[in-house]
Order: sequence, then structure tokens, then C-alpha cells
Amino acid sequence: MNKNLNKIYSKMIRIRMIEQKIASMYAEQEMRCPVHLSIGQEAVATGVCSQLKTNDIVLSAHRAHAHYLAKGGDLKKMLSELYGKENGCVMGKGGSMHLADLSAGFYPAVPIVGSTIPIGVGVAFANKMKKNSNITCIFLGDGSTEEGVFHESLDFASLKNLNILFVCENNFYSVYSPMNVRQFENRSALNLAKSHGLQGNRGDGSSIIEVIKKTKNGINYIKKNKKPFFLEFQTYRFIEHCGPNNDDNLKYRDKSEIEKWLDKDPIKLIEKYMSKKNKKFIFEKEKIISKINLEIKKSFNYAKNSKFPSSKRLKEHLYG
Amino acid sequence: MNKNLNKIYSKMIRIRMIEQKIASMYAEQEMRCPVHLSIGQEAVATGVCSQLKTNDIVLSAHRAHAHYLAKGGDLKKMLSELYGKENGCVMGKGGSMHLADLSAGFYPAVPIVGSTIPIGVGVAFANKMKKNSNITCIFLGDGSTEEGVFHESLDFASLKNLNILFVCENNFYSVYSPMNVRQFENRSALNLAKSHGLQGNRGDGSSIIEVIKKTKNGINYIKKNKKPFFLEFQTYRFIEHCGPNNDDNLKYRDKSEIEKWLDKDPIKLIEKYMSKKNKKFIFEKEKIISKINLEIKKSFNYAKNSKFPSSKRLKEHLYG
Amino acid sequence: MDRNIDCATAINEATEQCMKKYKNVFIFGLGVPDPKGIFGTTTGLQKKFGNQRVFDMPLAENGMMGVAVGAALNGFRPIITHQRIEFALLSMEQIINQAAKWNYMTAGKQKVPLVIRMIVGKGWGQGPQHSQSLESLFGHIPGLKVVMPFSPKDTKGLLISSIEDNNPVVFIEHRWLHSIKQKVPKSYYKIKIGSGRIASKGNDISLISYSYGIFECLKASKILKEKFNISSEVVDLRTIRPLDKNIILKSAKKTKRILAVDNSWKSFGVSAEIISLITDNLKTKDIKKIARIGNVEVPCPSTRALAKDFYCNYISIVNKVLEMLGSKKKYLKKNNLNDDVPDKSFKGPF
Amino acid sequence: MDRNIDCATAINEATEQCMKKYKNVFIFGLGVPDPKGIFGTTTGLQKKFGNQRVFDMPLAENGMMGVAVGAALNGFRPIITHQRIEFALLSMEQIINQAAKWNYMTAGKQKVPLVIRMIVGKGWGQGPQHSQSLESLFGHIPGLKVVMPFSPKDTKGLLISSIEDNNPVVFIEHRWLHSIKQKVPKSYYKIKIGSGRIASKGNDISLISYSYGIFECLKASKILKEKFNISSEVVDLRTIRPLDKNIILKSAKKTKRILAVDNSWKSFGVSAEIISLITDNLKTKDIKKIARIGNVEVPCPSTRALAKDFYCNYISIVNKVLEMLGSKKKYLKKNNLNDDVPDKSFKGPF
Ligand SMILES: Cc1ncc(C[n+]2csc(CCOP(=O)(O)OP(=O)(O)O)c2C)c(N)n1
Ligand SMILES: Cc1ncc(C[n+]2csc(CCOP(=O)(O)OP(=O)(O)O)c2C)c(N)n1
Ligand SMILES: [Mg+2]
Ligand SMILES: [Mg+2]
Repeated sequence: MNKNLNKIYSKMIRIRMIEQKIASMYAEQEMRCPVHLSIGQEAVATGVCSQLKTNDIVLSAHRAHAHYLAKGGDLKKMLSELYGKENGCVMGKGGSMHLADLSAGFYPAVPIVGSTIPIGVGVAFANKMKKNSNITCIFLGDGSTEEGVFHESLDFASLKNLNILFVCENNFYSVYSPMNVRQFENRSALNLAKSHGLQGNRGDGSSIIEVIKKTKNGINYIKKNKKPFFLEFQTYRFIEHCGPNNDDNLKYRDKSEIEKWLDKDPIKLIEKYMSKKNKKFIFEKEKIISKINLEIKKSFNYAKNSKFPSSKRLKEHLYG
Repeated sequence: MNKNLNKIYSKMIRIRMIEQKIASMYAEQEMRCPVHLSIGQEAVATGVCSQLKTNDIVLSAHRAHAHYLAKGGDLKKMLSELYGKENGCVMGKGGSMHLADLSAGFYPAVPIVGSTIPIGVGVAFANKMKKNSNITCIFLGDGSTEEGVFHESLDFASLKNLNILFVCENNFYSVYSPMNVRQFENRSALNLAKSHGLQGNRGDGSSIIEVIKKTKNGINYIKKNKKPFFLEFQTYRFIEHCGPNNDDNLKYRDKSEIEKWLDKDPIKLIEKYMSKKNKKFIFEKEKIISKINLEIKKSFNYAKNSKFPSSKRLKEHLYG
Repeated sequence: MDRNIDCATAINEATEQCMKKYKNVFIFGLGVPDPKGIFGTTTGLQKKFGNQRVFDMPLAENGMMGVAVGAALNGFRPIITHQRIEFALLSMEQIINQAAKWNYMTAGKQKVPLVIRMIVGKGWGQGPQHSQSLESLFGHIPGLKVVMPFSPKDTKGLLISSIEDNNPVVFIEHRWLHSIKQKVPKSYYKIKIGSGRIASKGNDISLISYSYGIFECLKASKILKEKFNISSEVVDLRTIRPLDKNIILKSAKKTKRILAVDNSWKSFGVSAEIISLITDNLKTKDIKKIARIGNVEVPCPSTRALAKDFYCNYISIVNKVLEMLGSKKKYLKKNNLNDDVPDKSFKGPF
Repeated sequence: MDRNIDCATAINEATEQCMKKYKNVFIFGLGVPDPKGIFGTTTGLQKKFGNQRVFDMPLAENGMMGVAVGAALNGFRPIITHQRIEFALLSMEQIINQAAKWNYMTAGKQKVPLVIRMIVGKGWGQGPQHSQSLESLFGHIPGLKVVMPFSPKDTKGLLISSIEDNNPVVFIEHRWLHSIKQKVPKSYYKIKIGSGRIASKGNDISLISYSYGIFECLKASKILKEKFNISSEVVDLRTIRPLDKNIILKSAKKTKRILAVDNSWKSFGVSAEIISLITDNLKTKDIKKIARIGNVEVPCPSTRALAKDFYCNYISIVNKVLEMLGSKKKYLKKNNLNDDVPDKSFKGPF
């Protein structure tokens, strides 16, 4: 368990460190694409993906970094993509909002909110027709549950009994818009999912332990019943919606709310937990971090030193 | 009560008789537009609209005849519209699928399934901004609850606490498609509405008494709480989806199912009820029917003798 | 072996042959397995291939389009149907942002082999929301292919090519062509997407069109010949994107007079693209006359009293040609109230 | 009184003035009242007019478009905003089938006074799904008006006209114009929808464009003059539907050489319509040269290494003009990696 947790921890802190590095390097103006960072939301991505196999497919949306990395997406290719380089996971054609690593089971993300939801359902439907029992895991934000296509997708998943794990990351905001200007009081994505015939559960997305447990149960349910399952995790993004900065100066979020969530920082929580469990954790952590630091440094170097795609690439890939 | 019921009955039987006349006249090939007849579903339209005032707005979809008539839409203008005449309620430009009578509070119907739902919500939203307490009543089919826009509309109605009565006429079919190829088992429009924050109720759409009672309660709820309400009535169309004929030869509906619903014919039910209550009903019925027959005859004559719009109308009304 | 079959049957046959050949083809849409089988185009398929590969769908055009994209990414070749092109407007986001761009935005890592069948309605009072011909909306989008055949033979061959294609193909059928008959080979054959054909040869003027427009052009062409001794060449584009540049230019060079006949409103329509393609490639001094013609720029009214004058048809084509050739003559035939059906056997309502 | 203000401020001011004048105008959309206020175009409005008339909305573009239509039918003049035109693809059904046709299909009984603001993205790696310029999809539809101003002054006057219009107006803004400044009257004034303007006079060739295209045309025009001694006339259409036929034909007759500059892909684009409008009305022998230019026909890639060559810009316009005028010269400037921002102050990410 310790070893396993160490692994999980190092995945989480790795995502955090990568995102922080992106944030700090962004000012250089060499990563010239919109980035939606996942700082604060690492536990959901890490916990959920820790329960998935390579053959299981993950889909995400505009805020895809954590999901990509947690599913095993290649870091160098991701950074090269952010730098717009030929070595990028999609050759620079997509940027941060279109990450993909098919060999890791991570399907292309897209920045139109809600649009990967039915596509993920289609992927799962294809799996069912192929008679395999792989899971399709679709990450989605609280905002996307407002789109009609969310409802259409859940309906079809229920109708066809598909092996889908829907994971709603409820971070309470859609860009700067809080819940109360978009959703009636007490609206619950989980309740909506239930009315679409899905079973589901909700939990604290800051606690990796809880995320793992509830994901495990969800996946067991799917395997046993051959039906979709819906998870809703509460979580919080620590920096601005899009971009590398803290924007709390804009005051669209209550100070007390922000502090509450910073106290529940998923990294802090797991570190506390592990320190209690394992006296040597503080030393192991050092090692983990310096290893990751090295990897990050190398990967940034790789990305920065990679070539831009040459002009001839512009017209390639229009048709398949 | 007797007098009131007589009135309700005559409205219902009038709709039935008009629809039957349309069906029989359709073979002449002078009403050249698709018609979606309401035969079998008259109780819902009549019962619901009997509880609405002229200032209350009704919206419908492709199967709009009964709603138009029940809300007080002009028969002559309706028939002229079906015949494509200048005197039609929208000058022949819309046909059966675009009936409208603004003076009766009946907004234009449209044949894209689901599309009047958000429009109705917008009408209600405008009423709220105008600070009047009129009701907006939106009729919709079971099929339309599958459209994403249905969900978006209910969400917004809840968010803004609008005075809307949603009336779902569940006739179990979308064209020829039964429930089980489109909706998972036990899917319930009412439950969906509830998860969108609405209160609601369901009932037997064959019983005008039940429709009236439940509509009354729904409207009281809306007025008291200033919130939307959702009604689901089970009902059945007796003839084909679109067109004047019986198509039971196609066998897409079980004979036993059809017979069950024919037994529950809303006209038969109310006639039985009234005969029991009122010994003289049989004579009154005669009178009612012959009066309606006369009106229908006159109205068809009017429509048939009306002129077609002249060519210059083609280019009119592009912009307002 | 050739038999006389109509377009609906040709579509049905192409689908069946592809489904036999490729286990990963499936077809779904509202009413696909119902007794009317999308105007006969899908009749019998469910019986042959089962309800896993031939099935109905919920009324959820946007979601189901996404499902088709997802299935295409994961090894299948879906065909999705819309009984009216207007219903597909609900799925524009998936079609334009996703399906059309997926191969490009993944730098070729994931293809989207997909056919989206859409039907253009006409006549019997279909009215403003059931009679649009919106091909130019799709034609504008790189990454899509847009096919609009006229004849049964082309319809079959092009549908097979569309199903075999590795890209999203918008396959647009015209309701009034479903019942048109022609000798069609029974065999499995393909017609190249992006290739037009000369539907009828001529010298004085080129009538360039597609889909149902060809029906009207051929009728006009005959009248021009017989009544006015004008020899017109009818070019059937068959595909809207990519356009067959060669065949257009060749005919334009030959006749030097071009009339582009739209199946929709001409503004921002296919006919505008045809004209521009010609002026992109030929010198203006080599073009004697160039024009386009389309439907009246209003929504299509329901009443046949107005709809009859809404459509561009063989009469308007003939008169436009006479005008272009500087003839003082006029073809005086009037549009008829009962021209709102494809043929006399049609008794409504759809 | 005229002040130097940018387009974003002009939009803000027009909205404010209309909301003051007409109690039935309201504005809503994702982020309308948020701290960034749709790139500054709505900043402060909620404070001035309250959250009943200025409000955010759920992520439900189709439903909210329907709500706007319904409110328009019932006495209001809604303005709905989309931060990217791509999001509006979710509401095509409401826009094309409903809003555009409602007045017609009710024979004039119900108008739909409605403004749909859409923003075209560009640069800083926006990529395939955040940078399309889809005006021609709306331009094709009778019943819609489509406005695409370039200058702050026009932007203000046209937005006021759009809000006062009794019809659905698609008002398309280009993200890179928001920060462009010009002297703009403080007063309430209107510019007629459907009227273009001459942005700069010239004799040798007409550059016809709209929206951000005018920025590139004016730059090209200056270079043509200064480096190549070519006098070009820049025609700013300002409105896409209806097009200002007179101004187009007048300029075309004068210069006899026309380059239509698209803001999107040229196939099935606005430039095709401009060309066809000209050939519809002028004899080919009166046109010496006619051509169009647009973006490369692929989705816009995210990386600036490729995006820089994706766009039609002043360099490609200059070279196209040289080619059209039969010049052997070339303008050799290369596209620059750092041209992916509207100006140096722009530091991402949107
Ligand atoms: C269809 C659509 N509408 C609007 C947007 C603009 N937008 C980009 S991200 C975003 C927020 C979505 O919120 P949520 O789903 O909760 O995800 P989060 O950003 O909180 O992770 C919005 C509205 C979009 N990309 N797509
Ligand atoms: C968006 C859309 N998709 C498909 C259709 C085709 N269509 C016309 S009526 C209809 C049935 C709708 O079923 P329901 O809402 O239950 O109404 P009913 O006909 O049963 O009264 C369908 C699918 C349509 N008109 N619009
Ligand atoms: Mg969120
Ligand atoms: Mg039904």
C-alpha cells in the first residue's frame, strides 16, 4: 500500500509540478496557446486514472493536462505541443486544447464544452459492438452539464447499457461564472444522471483516497452490470480559468471560499496523510520531487529545442 | 357543472369532428400540406386549455390542430391555411405545421421537434420581465423530451422561476418508433423534469376530468410559487403519425395496445360520464353535434372558396 | 446486370452491399428500421443485418452525431440519416468543429470515416422548415466532402465511395429523386467523389448544376433544343466539395457561356462557387456570358400557390438562357399549381 | 464630440446608449457581467442596468437562442453574445429555421428583433475550433442580416442599427479589431445596415473586403502605393447580407479589376458572392481582371509556425494584386512567427 500510494503521490505531485512549471514558463511567451491549468484538481485526474487500464479510453475537454498526464500521456510530446513544435503530440496543430496520446488511451481533447461527451459515448458504443469490456471514462466540468448534449449522451449511454464512467469535476465555476447565475438552487449533476437512468456517487475531489475508493466502486459496478456510472467530485481550480496567473484580485470568488479549498489542497492532504503513515515519507518525497524536477527540466529542454513544423505541414492531414 | 361540462364536451367533440373532416377531405388533394392529426388526444388539449385565459400563451409543435382549436384559434383561418389560401391564419405561408392565432394567445407552431420549447421559455421570461403573471403553456411530445434543448429549457425555467406549464403528451411513439428503441426502460419525463427542479404530476390523458383537475392544481402551484410546473399525460393517437389514414396495417403497434386505447377513447369516456350524470345528455349531444356540423360545413366552404394568395405575396414579409 | 431501379432502391442496395462487405459499417437514424424505411432507402436492412447494425435512435441529433464520430474513431464506419436536412442543423457543432477537423487536428492520427445522409424536402406544402437545400453550409468547410448525386446509378456508386471514404461525407439526397428510375448495375461499383459528368452534350451554353437541378436542366435542355434550336451542355457536378474543376472549366472553355443552376438560394450558394471557380481560372475575355440562377430569396412558403413560383425550374432556366443568348424570344409556359408533386402517383403527405 | 476609442469600447457604448433609450433591450451571454466583460464590450453594463437586463447564462447555446427568440416575440430586443462564433454552431437550428423565418412564416404577424453577437478568434494558438470566420453560413440565409464592421465608428453605428432593427441580425466581431482605435462620436447615431463605404480611394484595382480583412487591405493598399505605385481602392462592405450592390458595382466599373478578399476560406465564401454579384451585373468584357483570395483551405492550426501561413494577409494581397496587374515584381516580405498577436501589448492567452 505504501508503495502504491507513493506511486500515486508521485503522479499527483508530478502533475502539479508540471503545471506550475508551465505557469512560470508561460511568461516567456513561447507557449503561445490558451492553457487551462489543472492546479488544485490533480486528485480527481490521478485517482480516477489510477483505476483505468491502458486499453481503457479517457476523454477530456479544454482542461485536459491532468487527465492526459494521469492516463500516461507522454510529457515531452505534450510540452512540444504547447510550444507548437513538430514533435508535439499532434504536431503543433492542436496546442494545449487538443492533447492526444492514443498509445496511452487518451483520445483527443477539444475545447468546445460538452462536445467530447457524445464522442466518448460513441467510443464506448463501438467497444460494445466489438464485444470488449473496456471502460470509457469521460471527464467533464460542471458547466458542461448545462449543455443539451450532456443529457442526450447520458440517455443514450443508458439506453445501450454502455461501459462508461462519467466523471464530473465540479469546481463550481464556468470561467468566471458561479453556480447561481447558471444553475437553479440545489441542482445536482448526480441527480440529473440518476434521472437519466444511471447509478452514481459523489465525493470530495480533494481526497485522493476517496477518489480512488469511489472510482473503484464505480468501475466494479460497470463491470458487473454492464451499465454506465456517474461520479461527481467537488474540486477547485487554484488559478485563473485560462492562463498562468492567479486572478483572485478580480474577486469573483470569495476569499473564504478560496481559503477553504487551499486548506484542502489535494497535495497537502495526501502529504499529511502519508507523513502520518510513513515516517520516512519526508525523505522519499525529496527523492520523488528531485526525480520529477529532472524529468521536467529535460522535457522542457526537449520541447524548446524541438523544431517547428515546416510550412509543408500546413496543407497535410486535411483528409485521411 | 353540467353546463360547464357541456361546453368542454362540445369543444372536444368539435376538435374530433374537425379532424375527422380534414381526414376525409384530404383525399380530394386540395389540402396539400403534411397534417399531423390529433384524433385520440383531444382531452389533453381541451382540458389544459380550458384552464387558460386568453392572455396566457400556448405553444405547440407539429401536431398543433387540437391545441390551436382548444385555445380558441379561428377555425376558418385554420382551414384556409390548410388549403393554402390567402385567408389562412398565416396567409398560406405555413400550412398545418405553422398554425398561429395571436389574438387567441396561440403562438406559431413549428415542425422541428423541440424547437418551440425554449421559445416558449423565452416568452415566459419576457412576461416575467414585464412583471405580468400570465401563464405560458408549452405542449410537447414524448419524443421531444429526448432533445437536448428540452433539458436546457427546463433548466432555465427553473433558474429564472418562470410561470410555465409544460404539458408532455406521451403517446408512446415518435413517428413509428416505440419507446424501447429511443428511451431506456422506465425513463420518465416527469422524473427528468423533477431533476431539473420542477414540480409536476402525471395523469391519464384520456380522462378530461383528470386532465382538468391536474391542470388546475398545476396552475395553482405556478401562481402560488411563481415557478414552472410539469404535467405528463398518457394518451394515444388513433390514426397515422402524419396524414389522414389509419395505418395499423403496418403493425408497428400491438393490436391489444390499440384496442386498449380505443376503449379509452376520451370522447367515449366523457360521453359515458355525462350520460350517467345527465339523462338529457343524449338530446343535448345531438344539438351540439349538428351545430358543429354546420360550423364545419360553413368553414370548409369558406376555406375552399377563399382565394389563393397572389404571386406578389411570395416576396413579402421577408423582413419585418 | 443492369436493372431499372430508382434512387431509393439504389441507396438501399449500396448500403446493403457495403454492409455485407464491411462488418464495421452500421446505419442508424430516426425511422431507419420503421415500416417506411426512410422512403424505402433502408427497408429490409434490419432483417438482413440485425438490430445491432441497423437501428433507430432517440430524437437527439447533436448527441447522436457525436456518437457517430466516436464510433468512427473507434473502428467503425457509421451511416447516420436525417429525414430532413433541417434536423441536421442541430448537429452542426459536431459536424463542423469536430468531424471535419479531427483528422487535421490530430495530424492524421485519427480518421473519421462517416456518412451523414440528409434529405432535402420539396413540395406538398413542406413549407419553410422542411424544404431547405443547405449544401453550401457544408461546402464551405474544409475537411468535409459533400456529395449530391442526381441519377440512380451515380447515387449507388457515390454512396459506396462515401462509405468507403475515410472522411466525413455529407451525402445529400433530394426527396424528388428517390422515385427516379434508371438502369443500374447490380454489381458493387464506385464513382469517384469529386468527379462530375456530362449529363448531356452541347455547344452553345453550359448548364452546370447538381442533384435535382439536373432534372430541371435536362428538361430545359430538351426544350432549348426542340423549341429554340439552342444546344446546351448539362454538367452534373455530383459532388459539391471537392468540385470537379476540370469538367467545369472544360465545358466553360468550350461553350464560353455558363449558367450555374443552384438547388438553393443563389446568394452564397453553390452557383456562386461555380462562377468564382471559373473566373479564378479563365480570363474574363474568354467568357462570353456567365450567370447564375436559384430560388427566390425567401423561405419556401407552404402554399403551392406561392411555392410554384419560389423554385428555379426548367422554365426559368430556359428563359434565362434565352436572355443570355440575346434572344428576344420567351418561353411562355407558366408554373402550375399542381407542380408541387414529383409525379402523379404522389398523394402526400410527405 | 469625438474621442479616440477602440471597437470594444464602441460596442460597449452603443449597447449602453440603446439600453438607455429602449427599456426593452437586454443583453445576456456567457460572461457578460464577468470581470472581463466579453473583452471589455460589456464591462460596467450590469452595474448601470441591473441584473435583470444584463446577465450571464447557462452553457446552453441552443436553448438560450430559443429563449432570445421567444423574448423577442414577446416585446423585447435581446442581444445574445458568443465569445467565439463556434459556440453559435450549437444554435444553428434556432437561428436558421426559426429566427430567420419567423416573420415570413407568420406573414409578418410576428417580428424577431434580435442581435446575435459572435466573435471570430485569431492568433495565439486559438487553433481549429476557436478561429473560424463562419459568416458565409449565415449570409446564405434569407431572413437574416449579417453585419461585420471594421472600424470603431462603423461598429458603433451598425450595432445601434442592429439593435433597432426588427429582424434577427448576426453581428460578427473580429477579436483583433477590439483594440483598434479611431475617433468616434459620442452621440447616438446609426449606420445603415446594407451600406458599404469606400475605405480608401483608388483607380487601378478594387480590393473588396469586410471586417478584419479591411485592416489587411489598407496595409496592402499603402504598400502597393508606396512600393509599387499602384493605386487601389479599398471597399469596406460592412454588411454581408444584404450586400451593398451599388458600391461594389461602382468601384468595379471604375477600376475594372477586382480582388475580393475573404476573411475565411474562399470556397463558398463571401468572396465568391462578391465575384458572382459582379458577374451577375457587369458584362465580362467590361471586367479586366477578377479574382478572390482567402485562407488556406484547411482548419487553422494552433502552432504559429503554421498559422502564420494559414491566413490571407497584406503580403498575399499585395502579391495577388501584382500578379493580377501582370507585374513581374514580387513583394518579398515573409510571414513572421510573432505575427500571431494583434499588437505587442497582447500577451495571451485569449
Ligand atoms: C460550447 C461552448 N460554450 C462556451 C465555451 C467557453 N468556455 C470555455 S471553458 C468554459 C467553462 C466551462 O466550465 P466547466 O465545464 O465547469 O469546466 P472548467 O473550466 O470549470 O474546468 C467555457 C464556458 C466553450 N468553450 N464552448
Ligand atoms: C429535430 C427533429 N427531428 C426529427 C423530426 C421528424 N419528426 C417529425 S414528428 C416526429 C415525432 C415526434 O414525436 P413526439 O414528440 O412524441 O410527438 P408526436 O408525433 O408523437 O405527437 C419526428 C421524429 C423533426 N420534425 N424534428
Ligand atoms: Mg467548472
Ligand atoms: Mg409521441
